[in-house]
Amino acid sequence: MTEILSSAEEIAARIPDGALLALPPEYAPCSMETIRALVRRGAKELRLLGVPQFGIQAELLIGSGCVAEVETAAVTLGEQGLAPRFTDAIKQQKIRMRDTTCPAIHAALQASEKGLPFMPLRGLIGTDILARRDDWRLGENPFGEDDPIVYLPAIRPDVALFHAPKADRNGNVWIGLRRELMMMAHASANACVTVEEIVDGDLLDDPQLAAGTIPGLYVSAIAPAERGAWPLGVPHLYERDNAHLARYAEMAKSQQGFDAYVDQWVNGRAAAE
Amino acid sequence: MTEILSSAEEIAARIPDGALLALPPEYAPCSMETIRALVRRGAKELRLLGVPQFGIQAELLIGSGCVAEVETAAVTLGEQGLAPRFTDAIKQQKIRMRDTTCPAIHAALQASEKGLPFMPLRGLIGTDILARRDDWRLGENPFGEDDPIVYLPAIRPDVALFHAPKADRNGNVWIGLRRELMMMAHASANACVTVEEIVDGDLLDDPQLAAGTIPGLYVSAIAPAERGAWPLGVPHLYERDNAHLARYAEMAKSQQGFDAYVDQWVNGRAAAE
Amino acid sequence: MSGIRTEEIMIATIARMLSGLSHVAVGAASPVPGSAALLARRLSGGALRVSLLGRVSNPTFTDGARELFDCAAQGRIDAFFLSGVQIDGQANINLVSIGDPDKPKARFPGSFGSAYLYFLVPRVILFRQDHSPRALVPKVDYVSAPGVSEPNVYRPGGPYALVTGRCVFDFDKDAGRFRLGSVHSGHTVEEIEKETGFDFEMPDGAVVPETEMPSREWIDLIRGPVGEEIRETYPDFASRMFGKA
Amino acid sequence: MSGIRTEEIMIATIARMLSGLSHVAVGAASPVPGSAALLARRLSGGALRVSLLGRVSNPTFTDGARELFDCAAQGRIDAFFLSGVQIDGQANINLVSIGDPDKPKARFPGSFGSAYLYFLVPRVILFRQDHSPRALVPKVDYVSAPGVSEPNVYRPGGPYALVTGRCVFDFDKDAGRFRLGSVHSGHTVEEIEKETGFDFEMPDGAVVPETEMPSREWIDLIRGPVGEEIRETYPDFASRMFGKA
Repeated sequence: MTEILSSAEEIAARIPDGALLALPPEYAPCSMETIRALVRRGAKELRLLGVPQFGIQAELLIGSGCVAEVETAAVTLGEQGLAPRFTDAIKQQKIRMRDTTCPAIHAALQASEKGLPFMPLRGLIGTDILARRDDWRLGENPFGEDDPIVYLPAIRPDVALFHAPKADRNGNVWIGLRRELMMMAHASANACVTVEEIVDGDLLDDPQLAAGTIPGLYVSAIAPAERGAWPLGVPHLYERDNAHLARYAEMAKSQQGFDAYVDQWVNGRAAAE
Repeated sequence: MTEILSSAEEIAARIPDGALLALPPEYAPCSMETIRALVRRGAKELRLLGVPQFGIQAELLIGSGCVAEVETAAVTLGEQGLAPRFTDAIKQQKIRMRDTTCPAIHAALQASEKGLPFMPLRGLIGTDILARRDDWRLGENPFGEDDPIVYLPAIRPDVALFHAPKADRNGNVWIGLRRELMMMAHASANACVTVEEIVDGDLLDDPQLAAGTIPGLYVSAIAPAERGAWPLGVPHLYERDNAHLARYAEMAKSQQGFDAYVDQWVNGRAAAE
Repeated sequence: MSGIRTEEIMIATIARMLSGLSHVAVGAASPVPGSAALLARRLSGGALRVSLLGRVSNPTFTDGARELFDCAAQGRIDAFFLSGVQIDGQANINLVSIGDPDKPKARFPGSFGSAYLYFLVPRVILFRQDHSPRALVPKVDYVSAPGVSEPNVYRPGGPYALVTGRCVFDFDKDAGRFRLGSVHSGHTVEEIEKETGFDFEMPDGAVVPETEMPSREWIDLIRGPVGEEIRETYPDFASRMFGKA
Repeated sequence: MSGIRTEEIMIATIARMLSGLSHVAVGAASPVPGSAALLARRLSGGALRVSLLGRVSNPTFTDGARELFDCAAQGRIDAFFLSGVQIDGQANINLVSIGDPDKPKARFPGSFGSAYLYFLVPRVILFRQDHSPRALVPKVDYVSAPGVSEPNVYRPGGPYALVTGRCVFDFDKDAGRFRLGSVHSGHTVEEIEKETGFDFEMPDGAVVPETEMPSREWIDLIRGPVGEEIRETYPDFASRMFGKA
């Protein structure tokens, strides 16, 4: 049964230190309110999985010292430039980095979704990504002749964390077109979700909504968080706050500036509420 | 670009003799109107793929001598009993039969959907299904030790044929919860679809409808066919006509009775229109 | 309480086996287990999740037909139900054919998902109302799904019990064979021995227990709300058992 | 026609390379190829399908982020675009780091989908406005995706051309290296040789052609409707290039 919680703070409490935490990219709704709660709690040793890439959600956790390891296809602030705290952490060797490529993340999560130990994937051969991954195997296509193919072990995150437009009290979460969120929920031991609103009734009773809904079966906990993706956006509800992200990019160029940002926008916001 | 055709007859004309034809089960909308058109045309040597199982859609084609081969997890008329023409064809060795299991069909189509040469699948070891499939391979889990696992080659149907509630003129087809139809479309070289209605506008412009829509990118041809799944049903629109299926089951016990059924309900219906 | 039908005893027996579980799925051609699962859900106060293949209302899955299988492989389904045109003493099931599969004496629908789910769902309950030497055989003609596997084969799942129209067999995983669990009211051990084509073990005690009969309350649930609920998916079964809608 | 910007020459040049194709996809951080694809779609009368990552309106895909990659592997995407912090003469691209990857001098976002799509999409167009020996190097420090592969590696896709702020290089698949295709107006072959860190082949004729300039009509399209369309996904780029919305 899905727990219906009252705040992102409580969602954050369901994410233990050391967890393998799967997060969506900036453009699939990200539960920024929970990310800020994790920073406020001083979460430790998180292992972040980018599905498939990261932006400010990883920046805040990395810059705050919550992260031990990152596996992702990229970290970027998009038009607002490079991710300064990520870049710094790599250069200072503060985090372990596992570079990968988008479809390898999807394939490894699909393996977990399907209860398979692995999935094959084309591409990758001859890259330094493959050369530096000792957890992957270069094998043979059993139906080919001298046809090498890469095998990727399943990734089963401890928690998938994301934001969505709405959920009902049975734990069903409407995600519309953002089906990578469904794959994350299927593939993970727990899915923790903040939503713009919790609605009456059952989303699965409406054939149109059901088509874009993650069943409560896969959802451990939900909590309301209005504008919970801010400063990122939610498709069709509100847009990414580019001015704020530009401000973040500027402030986070130094650790001192980043700390000031956190004081104002992570700790300060909570204090103001 | 998706061709917008005017009848199921024209859809049937896009399915060449000898094609590997993927069809949904009775409960995901089946384009029965096109099946009848194939029977009227006297289609030959079709190879049917059940995704994952069959009912009257395969019966009509098998009983009419349109079928050379069947790969499916089952053929049954459900509460109306065994599938008489299928049973007879097997006993008379009129068709080649490849027995399989539901998730093996899904896995082989997912391999095609992902452009992969194969997919691994758990289960199967020790079954006569596996023992009798020389196109499958028993291999090893590359991440295990002495952990046998079955490898299935991708199946890429020539045509996926199904029915859906609605489509737009850009070829986008709304299928709601019946996502195996989307997988079939992704996995096949061509998808041919009849629909209850062709609507104005673009289904992808509505975030709710888009979540249950196959993009026109994968759809070769659509045509309107009102009540085109009859005597099967379309979820939320009309129900399976159980009385008619009971009548079919009774008539089809003999080839003579089946031929009378076809005269009345396949050839006769067309003549009456 | 007169007029309790064999199907109702089977429904109640299977429902008891689902007590305390979180999620059971019901496949094709399974009206008796489907009714049992819906009964068990009511008895659980809604805590048991029931995924009924073919049902349009209250869908559990939203990712297509493959989701049931993926979900099972993830360990998210606790119980499933299988039958067989033949079932043998090692719990092998045959859903395909009698005789040589290439030129069979009788052909049946096919293996459905059995060759997968039997390996992956922890508690697979076999059901077969027709308890005869024709159905319960020494060795199946075709293995749709095997009852036991070699130790190196990945197999978190497997047979749990076999519920027939005459009795309940429990499956002894270590011995790899069935043990008679209880005999339905009106049937005898001698009859079971005569009508069963495979060898089975006897229970430890001297007396073979009688299968617990469904209470008045359970019968009312089965014939009332459960019957109405199963009607959406199995209208013929519901009409035969509980009368027209 | 004065004031044509380098980006506009690149957009027009890339758009010409998309003529006659059915479906092109545009990945992250690709405003110039994105604009080119949208221009090409207009020039095709809508026949070209354009899938733009991150765009909310007019989605092409409905099966999640993996669909782009699956679609490419099926051969349903004709062209894609990649850049690199370094690109070398064998068309290897580096999107990760300069120096030792474990202790890099500079770290960049990462490889995105390049390590896959470069193998699978038939026509991968490389773009890099900054044409300098720092960007176009003899050998990349990190191979995010290789330009060429051994003959036994499954690789229906690969590099087609490299469009920079100064010129166009065509990729010669057989030779496994670039050939200078054309030089943008205002630039010279000598300059290209000086500013390119890798060796490349010269075209067969005596004279290196000048890159075709976009027509007035094309410029109007780029600055008009294409600019408005790209703004949804790349607002900063659109403001910088075409002014505020």
